[in-house]
Amino acid sequence: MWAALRSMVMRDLTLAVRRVADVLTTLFFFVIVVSLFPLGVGPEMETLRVIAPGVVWVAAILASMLALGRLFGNDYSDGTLEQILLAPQPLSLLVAAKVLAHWLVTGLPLVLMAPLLGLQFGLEGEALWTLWWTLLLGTPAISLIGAVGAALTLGLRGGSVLVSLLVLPLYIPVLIFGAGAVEAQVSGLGATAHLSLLGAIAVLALCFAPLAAAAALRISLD
Amino acid sequence: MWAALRSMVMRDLTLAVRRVADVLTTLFFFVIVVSLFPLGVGPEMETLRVIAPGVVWVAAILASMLALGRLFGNDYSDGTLEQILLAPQPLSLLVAAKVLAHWLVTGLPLVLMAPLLGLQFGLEGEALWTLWWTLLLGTPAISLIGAVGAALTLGLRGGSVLVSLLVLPLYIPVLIFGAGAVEAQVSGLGATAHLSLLGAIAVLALCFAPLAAAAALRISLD
Amino acid sequence: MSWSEFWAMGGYGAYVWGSYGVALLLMLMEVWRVRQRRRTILHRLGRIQRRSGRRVEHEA
Amino acid sequence: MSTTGINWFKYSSPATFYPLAGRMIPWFAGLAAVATVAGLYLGFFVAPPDYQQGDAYRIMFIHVPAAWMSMFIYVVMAGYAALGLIFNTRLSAMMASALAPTGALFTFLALWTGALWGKPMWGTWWVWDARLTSELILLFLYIGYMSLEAAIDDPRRASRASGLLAIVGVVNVPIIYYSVEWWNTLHQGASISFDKAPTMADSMLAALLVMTFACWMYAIAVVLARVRCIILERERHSEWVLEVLEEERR
Amino acid sequence: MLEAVGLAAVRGDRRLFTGLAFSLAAGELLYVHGPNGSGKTTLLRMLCGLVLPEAGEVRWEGHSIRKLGEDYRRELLYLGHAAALKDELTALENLRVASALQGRPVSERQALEALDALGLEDCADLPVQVLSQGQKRRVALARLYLTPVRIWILDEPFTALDKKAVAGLEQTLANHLRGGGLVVLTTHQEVMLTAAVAKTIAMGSWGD
Amino acid sequence: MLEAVGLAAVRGDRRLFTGLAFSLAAGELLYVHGPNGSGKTTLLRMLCGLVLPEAGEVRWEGHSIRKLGEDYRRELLYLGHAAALKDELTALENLRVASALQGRPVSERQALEALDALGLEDCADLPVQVLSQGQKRRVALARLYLTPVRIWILDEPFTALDKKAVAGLEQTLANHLRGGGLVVLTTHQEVMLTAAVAKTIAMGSWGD
Ligand code: HEM
Ligand SMILES: Nc1ncnc2c1ncn2[C@@H]1O[C@H](COP(=O)(O)OP(=O)(O)OP(=O)(O)O)[C@@H](O)[C@H]1O
Ligand SMILES: Nc1ncnc2c1ncn2[C@@H]1O[C@H](COP(=O)(O)OP(=O)(O)OP(=O)(O)O)[C@@H](O)[C@H]1O
Ligand SMILES: [Mg+2]
Ligand SMILES: [Mg+2]
Repeated sequence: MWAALRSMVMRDLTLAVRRVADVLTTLFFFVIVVSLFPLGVGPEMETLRVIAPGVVWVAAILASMLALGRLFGNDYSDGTLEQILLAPQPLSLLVAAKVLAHWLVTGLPLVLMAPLLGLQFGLEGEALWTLWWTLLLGTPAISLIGAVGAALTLGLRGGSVLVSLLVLPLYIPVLIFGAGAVEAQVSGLGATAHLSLLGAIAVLALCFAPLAAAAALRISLD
Repeated sequence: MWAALRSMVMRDLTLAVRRVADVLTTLFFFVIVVSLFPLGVGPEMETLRVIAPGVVWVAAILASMLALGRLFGNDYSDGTLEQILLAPQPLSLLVAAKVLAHWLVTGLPLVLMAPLLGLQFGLEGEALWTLWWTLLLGTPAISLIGAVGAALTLGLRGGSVLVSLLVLPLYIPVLIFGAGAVEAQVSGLGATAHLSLLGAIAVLALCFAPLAAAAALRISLD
Repeated sequence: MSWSEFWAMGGYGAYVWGSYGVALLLMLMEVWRVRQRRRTILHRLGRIQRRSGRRVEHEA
Repeated sequence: MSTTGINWFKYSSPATFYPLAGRMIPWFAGLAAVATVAGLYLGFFVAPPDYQQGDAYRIMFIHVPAAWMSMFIYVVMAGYAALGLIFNTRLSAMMASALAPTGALFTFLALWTGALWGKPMWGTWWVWDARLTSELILLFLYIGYMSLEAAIDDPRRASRASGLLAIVGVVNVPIIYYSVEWWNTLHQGASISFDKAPTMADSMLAALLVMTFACWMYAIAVVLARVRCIILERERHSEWVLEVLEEERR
Repeated sequence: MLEAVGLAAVRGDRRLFTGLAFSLAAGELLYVHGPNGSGKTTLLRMLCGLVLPEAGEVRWEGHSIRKLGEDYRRELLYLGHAAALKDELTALENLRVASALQGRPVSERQALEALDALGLEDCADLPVQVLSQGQKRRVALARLYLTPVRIWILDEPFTALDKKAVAGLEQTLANHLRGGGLVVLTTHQEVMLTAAVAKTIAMGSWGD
Repeated sequence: MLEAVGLAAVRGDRRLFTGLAFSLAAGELLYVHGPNGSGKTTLLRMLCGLVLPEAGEVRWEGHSIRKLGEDYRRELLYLGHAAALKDELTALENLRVASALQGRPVSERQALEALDALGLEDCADLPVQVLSQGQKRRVALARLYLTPVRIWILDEPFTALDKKAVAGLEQTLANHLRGGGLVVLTTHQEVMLTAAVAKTIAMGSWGD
């Protein structure tokens, strides 16, 4: 069984390396959205510093949401997904493996890139560090929750817009605690409460999202 | 010729009515993205009022960008686009007709919805009115410019992410003048300069984007 | 209390009647939509019935 | 043998429910009408003006029922969806999809009337308060549910997919509610809070309860009517539909 | 007269054909055949002006079709692999929109007649989505009965059609040819028409 | 023994079949045929457990496949319309990933042997993208040589194959049957195998 899971993850990573443009586009989307804000809001550092965590988080959510289409989409259209459903392993574990690979390819680069963008918005020291931690805890939750939406909208007309409609409301707690943590840190309250809530959400998502996504896949392929 | 153009617009509008879910999803995406910001940034009305124009504009750009996939995508995959290229009318006019229909279906609802969202961010009176005008002038420009990107990325893998990379840089002037107008109005400078620049961009886009998009379509279908 | 006073709602008329008016309007619209839906489906069913009736005749 | 038994069960339960619902609708609709008239009478003519809010508080008689309905309906909808998914019963899935538009309607009404109430009371149409925010998110959840269902052509698959979404959503509702409350109260004193009418007169309470009852009756009537449409749409190929129609025509 | 002069096509790595030439006068049919992937569709789309030739050119009445532009397209009807129908529109609506695009709007009655001619009278008001593959194909073919253009370029028009419909289409093609039309056709199916009248091009033999 | 009991399928508006039943013992082949859109693919996917029957159930060795779950899937190999290959991976990589997913990882040598058996020795290290349609099909079929499972469910396995490959595949199927395997097969092509051994189901006659 582990062999199957490992080969699943390795396959998706290999594919990502072969299609490196896909990976880069997510990252650039993130960077561009974040960079649009100073243009839209104006250059005052004070305002920018206040909105920085919110902006980075919203951009991260939008970027990973756009990448969701590729989580199951390619496998669906070339028939591999049918084979995955027919594999003699628990589907939810296979889904978890796929989500892991997806996060390594789309979520992790955002996490690594975020401090740089935070600097541009005048965040520093502790705040930056907190932002980094929230993203590290939050983006896996986002990928996991997103997997459910992606599985539900597989093969539908206008799926990419629909998926955002479905998952954005579910992302809200992650967003609130993620962005809130930085503010709490800045205002001196400390971010531990927020971070542990984020961690709890991530663990919950890890337990239930693969199950829900597996059920959704079975429905979508019916 | 007018008959062909009119029937093009009418056809696209009829299709939009039949697939009303598609239309609504763009609108709700816009609403949701805008609503995410207070959740990320925090509920203080002061901050929110300052960032409101930027947020609304960035959300409008993201929403219409996501809808771009449908501008030519469906016609491409079912072969209708070939027939459009073979029609004995100037392709750029047909493209303009398609963009008009697309704007009526995806841009106009955003324009109509924006004042409501502005209210949620504490904008009022003049500022709201200016925001409305900038969107009315700016969204057609966005649809027109987006058409070029959509035509170029037709049928490519990961097209939806690629298209954002192509068109976002082109959207930046629209964004700057659009969001800037509201701030200028609020700060008492008056928004006429910004609005006329926006208008100029829209007119320029109207003149050249259909030509460029037509050329791009010929290339994509080769 | 006069009617004009009643409609004014102590200066809050627009808010109060705006609420109830929209509520009533939307509910009526919902009822109307459901009726419409029923009419459409009955219409379609009528067609199906006629067609299947025809088929039965044909076979007989 | 056993398979035919299951078949019979699956096909007949909408078949028996359809005429039953048809007979119940007039009663609920009538009750709704009567209760609305009574509630509005109580609310506008019997209940005294509020000493603080004047007459503006009368929005309460529609706002509070709408807000309550919006939440109840979502839970009921998710319950039906779960039943439909677990036991594969057609009728529950149909009930779930019949409930969604009405739930969305009440959610919208709660937002709309709340905004209209907020302007005179708080001086603003909207604040990013916990309760308001989570009501807004509830509207998004309803819309997502309906969009997903509309996007899938095959009705059976559509109801299974949207049912799963409803369940995932209902798990999230409390999470959203508490996170929003936390978010809102953690780092700032509530700048504006709900002023509950300090002493609610009996007549106000009566009006509120009667209006709530009216909303319930209205919702049940509309949902039953809609579920009848859905039954006809999904079962139009089965024999009993044609028979029932023959009968109704007579 | 439709002429091809020294046409060459390169797709990706592959050289599909070079130096392909033919001329087709009024009343003639050109039958293009060859194995999968040999470049038939590419050739047909090149004749329409959708694909730019690597070398050579296509001429209509002696002028390059790139120069003629709209004037050439007005004479042309192309039916490709894809049926070019909108799933959400009814058969009737699809047909009328396609004709209007072609610059020759038709009345509802005319469109209905064309659908009738293909045995689609019952399906005229159904969205194309629910039609069967063969019925979809027929809706696309109904355009042949509506637009009086001279050049028909048909990419596998017989697929998914039943015997009767194949015969009917062959009849239609023959009539068109008798009326001085030109037809370029590809098909994997053996039909009578291709056996009898045809000028043929065997693809897969023009490459290098 | 694979059994179907009173299967019914409804897709959208259409009732594709009802009351479909058969049983297939070790060493038997079931040949499913019928016109396009008659529900062959739907039936095959139902036998795999991918499509939920509207009524009835599929049984393996007397137990419902929904109950068996992974135990049934371990015995099963399904090749559908789509080749289930990743364009960006090489033939070899594709084959090894597919086997690992099936729960039976194979060594590089084994995978190469299977590719050899299908005449793909030159293509093993090419990305599948550049292979021809028929070669792609063969890569997918190579799984038949690797995973020793009992039930093969093959949806039009002969498409895009040349004469020699068709004969080879028929041989493989015959060997599998002789070894006590079960095969469910659909194809539009007339092949010798289907003429001789087969139990058949004609689709399009089970509906109402
Ligand atoms: C857009 C704005 C508003 C929204 C979305 C909203 C939403 C809600 C919701 C969801 C409830 C039910 C809560 C529960 O039962 O726990 C509720 C109840 C209520 N709302 Fe609003 N509300 C809004 C504005 C207002 C305003 C402006 C007032 C008064 C000044 C108000 C007064 C009340 C009262 C008195 C209740 C009943 C409280 C209770 O039963 O505990 N609301 N509202
Ligand atoms: N972008 C590309 N890169 C590489 N090869 C390509 C590209 N586009 C097309 N080809 C190849 O060019 C050929 C085009 O074939 P074409 O579609 O014209 O074939 P055909 O004769 O119509 O085949 P069929 O009978 O299957 O319709 C194919 O072999 C295809 O693999
Ligand atoms: N969502 C749907 N709504 C309506 N009809 C559907 C839907 N899904 C499938 N169908 C119909 O059900 C049938 C399924 O056909 P299936 O794919 O099983 O056919 P097949 O016998 O395999 O055909 P082929 O020979 O073309 O492979 C088709 O007629 C299709 O039109
Ligand atoms: Mg071809
Ligand atoms: Mg099939």
